[in-house]
Amino acid sequence: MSKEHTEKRIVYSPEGDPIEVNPLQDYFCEDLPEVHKASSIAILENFRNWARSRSLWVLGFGTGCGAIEMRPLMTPKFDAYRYGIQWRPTPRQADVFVVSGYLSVKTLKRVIRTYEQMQGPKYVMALGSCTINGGMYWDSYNTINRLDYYLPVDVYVAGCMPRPEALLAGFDQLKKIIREGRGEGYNKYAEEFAWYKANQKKIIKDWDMPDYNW
Amino acid sequence: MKEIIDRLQELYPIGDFKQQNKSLALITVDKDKAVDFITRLKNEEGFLHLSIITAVDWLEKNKFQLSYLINNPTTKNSFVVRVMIDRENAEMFSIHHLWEQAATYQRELKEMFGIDFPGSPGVDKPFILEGWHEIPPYRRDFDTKNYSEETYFPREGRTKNVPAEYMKQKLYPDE
Amino acid sequence: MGKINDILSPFTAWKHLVNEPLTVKKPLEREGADRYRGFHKNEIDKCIGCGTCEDICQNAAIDLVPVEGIETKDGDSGLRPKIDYGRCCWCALCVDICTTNSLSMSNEFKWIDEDADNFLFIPGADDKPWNNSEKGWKKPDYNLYDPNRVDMQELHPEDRDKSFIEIVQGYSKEQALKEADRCVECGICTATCPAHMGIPEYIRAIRNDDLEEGLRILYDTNPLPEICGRICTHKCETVCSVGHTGDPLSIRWLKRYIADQNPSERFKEILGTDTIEQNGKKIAIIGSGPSGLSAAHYLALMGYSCTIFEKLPLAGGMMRYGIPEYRLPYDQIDKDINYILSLGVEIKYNVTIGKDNTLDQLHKDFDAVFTGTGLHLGRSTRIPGTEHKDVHFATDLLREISLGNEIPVAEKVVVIGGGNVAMDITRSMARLQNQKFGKVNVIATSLESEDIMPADREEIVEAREENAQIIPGWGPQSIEIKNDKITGLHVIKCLSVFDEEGRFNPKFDENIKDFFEAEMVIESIGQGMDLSYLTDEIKENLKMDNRGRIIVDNNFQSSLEWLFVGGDIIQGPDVIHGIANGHKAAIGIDNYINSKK
Amino acid sequence: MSKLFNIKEDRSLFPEKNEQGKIDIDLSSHKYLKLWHGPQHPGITGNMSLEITLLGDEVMDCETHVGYLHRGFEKLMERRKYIQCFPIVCRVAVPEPDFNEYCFASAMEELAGIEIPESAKWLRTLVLEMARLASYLMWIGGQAGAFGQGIIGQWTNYLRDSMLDRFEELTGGRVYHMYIIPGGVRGLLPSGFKQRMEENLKFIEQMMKDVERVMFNNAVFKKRSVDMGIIEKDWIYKFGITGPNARAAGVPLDVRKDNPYLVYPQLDFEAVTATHSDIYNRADVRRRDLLMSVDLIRQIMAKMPQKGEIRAETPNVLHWKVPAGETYSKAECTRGEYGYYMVSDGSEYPRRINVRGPSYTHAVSLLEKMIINCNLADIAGLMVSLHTYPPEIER
Repeated sequence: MSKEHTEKRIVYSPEGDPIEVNPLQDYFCEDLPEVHKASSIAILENFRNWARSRSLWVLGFGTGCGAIEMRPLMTPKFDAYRYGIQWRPTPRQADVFVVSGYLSVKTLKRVIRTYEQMQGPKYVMALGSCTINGGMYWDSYNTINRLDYYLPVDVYVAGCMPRPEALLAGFDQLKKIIREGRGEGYNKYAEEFAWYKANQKKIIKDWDMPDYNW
Repeated sequence: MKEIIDRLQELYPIGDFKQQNKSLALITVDKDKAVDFITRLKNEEGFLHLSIITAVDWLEKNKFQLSYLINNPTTKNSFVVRVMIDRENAEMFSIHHLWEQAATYQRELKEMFGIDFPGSPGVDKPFILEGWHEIPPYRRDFDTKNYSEETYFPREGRTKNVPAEYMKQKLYPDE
Repeated sequence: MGKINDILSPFTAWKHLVNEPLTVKKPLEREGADRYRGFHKNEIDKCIGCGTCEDICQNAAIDLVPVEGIETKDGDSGLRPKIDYGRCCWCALCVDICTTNSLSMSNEFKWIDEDADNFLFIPGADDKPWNNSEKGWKKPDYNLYDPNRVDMQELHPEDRDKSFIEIVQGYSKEQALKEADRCVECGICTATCPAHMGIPEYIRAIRNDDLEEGLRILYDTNPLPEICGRICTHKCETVCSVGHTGDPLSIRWLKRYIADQNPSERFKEILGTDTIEQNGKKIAIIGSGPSGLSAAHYLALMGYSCTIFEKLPLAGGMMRYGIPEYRLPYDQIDKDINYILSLGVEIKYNVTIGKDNTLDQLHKDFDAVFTGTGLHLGRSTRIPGTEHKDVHFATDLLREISLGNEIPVAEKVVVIGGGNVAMDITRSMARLQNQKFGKVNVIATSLESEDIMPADREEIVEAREENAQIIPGWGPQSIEIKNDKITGLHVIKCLSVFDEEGRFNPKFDENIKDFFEAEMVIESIGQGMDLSYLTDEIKENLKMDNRGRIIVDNNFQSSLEWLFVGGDIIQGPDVIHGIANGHKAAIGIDNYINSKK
Repeated sequence: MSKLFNIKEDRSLFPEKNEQGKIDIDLSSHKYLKLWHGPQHPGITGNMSLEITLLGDEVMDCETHVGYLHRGFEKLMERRKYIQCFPIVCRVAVPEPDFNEYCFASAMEELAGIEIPESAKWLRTLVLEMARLASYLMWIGGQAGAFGQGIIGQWTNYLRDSMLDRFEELTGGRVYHMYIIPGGVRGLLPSGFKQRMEENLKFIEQMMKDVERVMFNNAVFKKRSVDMGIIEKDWIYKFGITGPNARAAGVPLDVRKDNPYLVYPQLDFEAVTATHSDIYNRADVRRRDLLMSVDLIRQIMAKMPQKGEIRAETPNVLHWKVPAGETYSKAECTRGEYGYYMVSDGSEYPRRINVRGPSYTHAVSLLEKMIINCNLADIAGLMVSLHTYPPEIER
């Protein structure tokens, strides 16, 4: 992708009429993310959290090697569906982003876009050494070292790569966090949006997308 | 394998023949004759299969070594055809007309080593990297660890102790 | 027909409808396999903090950190591995290469955390649920480095027991490279070596086949490499990390290899000591033993003009007059000494301070004085019969042998003592007996039982190979004398040598007795120092401890600031301490003279 | 009209191809639609993306974009000692790490002149075949899934997992085995392994009969795969196609037979081939290859020595200098010829290591050609049938 597609240009309708488009304005929402306040009614909030924790819809985006251990989870051996966990093909339907291992800069850009397209409340689960401190690619020029500088992470699972059982334990913990109302990653992202953006832009050199992909 | 080389020796300046193992031999050919030579191996000697094209950076000698690994599916033998080219303004003749996948290899070499292959389709398009502004990363003078540490925020909380130095500090600091 | 079949056959999948599901019922309780590479464990008391795990880790996941309750001491850096699970890839190479076999892995694999900073831990020290797990990856049945030492070529016992030819042949290049390859470069040895030699560095120089660099590293801290390469007590090898699960490196023979392979005539060129700027200051050194030579060497390098006063006709002190030639050939001593002399050091032979010259005079004539006069007096057991003329001190006999004088040799000899000197005289006696009588009958008996005998292990083994009898664990009672001739030594069983506080306090069982037949008894239970050259005036001002030892500071400066003391009379007794003392004293002297200006 | 896909409607409305065999696409004409397929896409095998230009639902032009999984292995290995490269090579290809380990180790052993012990050779062959079996089992689920048959994936992923359990027992790792260490292997068979393995194999064979009935004898699958995505025989060398993709076209390229390594000469097997390489035939070749792996594992287990040395004596790995030289070591992985080109300059660090993954050609130049005129709905099926695997392209 180049920067061109974000620049203002004139296109022609099938009838031949010129139309001026400004992609960043016309195609994307310009609003910045907002903090979603918890309801002041405790019982309602508890119910919401309980409901959220009971159905984790995971985005089917395997960003790194850890993705391979999601197939056993989707299939009969470990069958995560019985725990209310299922995989969705599109970010609009998903509320858990499992970052399965290392992220190259090129993927990180797509991950950020996808994450921003997900509906709140949304959670990030980071797998493996790579997302914590670079893992075995700690000295690579093309992979990030720590994910929490670019996206808010709710829970980490250690391992290289984590086994399906560890992933299930991770989901378990995530459920607990959500039930306790501590799954605030997406609000943190909204609050510290400028800091996250600055970090992201530091390593994504040719920034050719809107600041917030919603 | 030796007999092929002996046969072609008169036509092409072939150097450094080495039989690496039963089915693999290494040879060096001049840059100008290389494409000719590879074409001949492909068309007349049955070396139909191109396994890889890759490069080695000999920074000390200020040279790039290009290695073409070609294989004869009938005799099951392979040649590594090595071509030494200058490191400054590195350029090599393209062989995309011989094998379709060569263009991809050449595109990668252009991106990762900065070796140009004029005429190779799409050679200037980014292949793997995106928004890369440093020197090509596979060059030996690119320090990946440095780059990573400066760019990607390594996590704090790490300390370093060398046993011998630590023991000196603890047991005999004055000596 | 085929088409109908294609439509119907997929329906056969329905038969699985009645099958029992294969799903794991409780996935969170599922364990890893017996060999699973899960989270790390470390037996923290077994670990020595050598850092080999850190070296092999390609992810820089391991840091060595101090741990509370673990002390830094000889053979233990006091550091323990701390693992970053933001880096680890669970390859278990750290387990496979662990020199002490303390690191292992459990089969536990679940660690969930909300804070990424928590994934740092010290296995064994931090309380983790998997610390007691039995299963998991253990070091497999192979080695990533060779645990076995390259055998040293030695003369056969039959070839050596009649002569004083050097026994140990030295490593060939191939052998030295192979042995040097075993080093894991942890550097634990450096702290234990009294001279703190750069051991991993010179072993690396051998591996790189850069022996000139190796020699430079040796001379940084040790000016007597030929000698040390043969007779050093190699404390480094006792703490070598490779020795925990295999043979320690033969550091001593590797040092000798470097010194042997560099021709002596090129030493000055290699070491860059062709020209040394003189500073015009003069230092007197009493005694040409290791400490004196070492001090002279380093002082000479600093530009001092050094004069050594030696009582005996040749230089080397105990190295020449205390150690038999089969262990340390004289030409090798000369090689080291000649190099030091080539730096402009002067030796005055046959000069006894206190007789031919006095300490006061030296004080007047020189800017500073170093004395390293060593332990040359034999000590007696004082059991009945020791006043007999056929009872000798080992040091005296060894000195006489080295001087080329004939010494009395009897057909049956008993040596009292279990140290290296006792072994030296035992083995020398065995040779002399062989030369004279064609057979060996020498018994060495020590208080200490075999496992705590102070002599080097290989000395004991080699002595036995030469048909000497080593009978440890007996306390000498009396020497039986009949008709003015010695007939033997009465001994009783020694139960323990040291008491609970570690003090010398032997306990005996009087009921278990033995008798060793002998015509000659040699005492070798330690040596004493001869400080008669200290004048009364000096003695008055010199601070000494209650055991008569001179008190010195870190730089071996005594309470008289112009007088520096080192070597066996301060520390040891052994060569490497002497060398270290001499080196430090040289620095001390330099500081002292600079501060006087 | 394309020979590749049996599209039978009127083609007169479609644009003519130019001399390069491509269509001049004018995006502003509003006839075409540009679509990015991946990297975040459930139908894709790993992270890569296809920039597709569509006319209706037919692909007119395609460019593959890779690099989403680029970690710079070849650079990282240059600053690691040889032994330190051993744990990282397996990460190049997740479903079958062992081929990386083997190629790396054997290239290094060849340069260092090390002969590995006999039992290590058998164990290496065993894990390579187990990896092949596991990888095919995962692939077959993907192939069926791409054509809408979810059930096959449910079965075969369970079967693959049973193989991973055996891996875990033998090597200590579930996905990344790190077992084929330079010089040998890292462990003997645990007790009872053969019996448990045999149970797994029996179950796999039994289930594969069901897979055959449900997937291969399935009207829907046949309709969508027979005569679809044909690889012409003369493309094989032109594009550098290897493995099942080539064998399905009747060219018996199999490194196990061509340049036998390890103990393959002592095993009884034939390269599996078919007559013409369409999606169905390629799937069938892989299925038969899978069953052959089952047979090979049985042969290995029967013939292998019960005990013995597992690792040759090597220099201290902390400073292992490999003599200067260069070599290429290859093995037959599920996708074709997998190879490591290693250059040593005589130091403790490799000078250069280049990984040849078969997808390099299959997923870029070949896919770009084959996908033209493909129906949008068939893209996933076509990609899976080429067994493209992005991490080995960009490494």
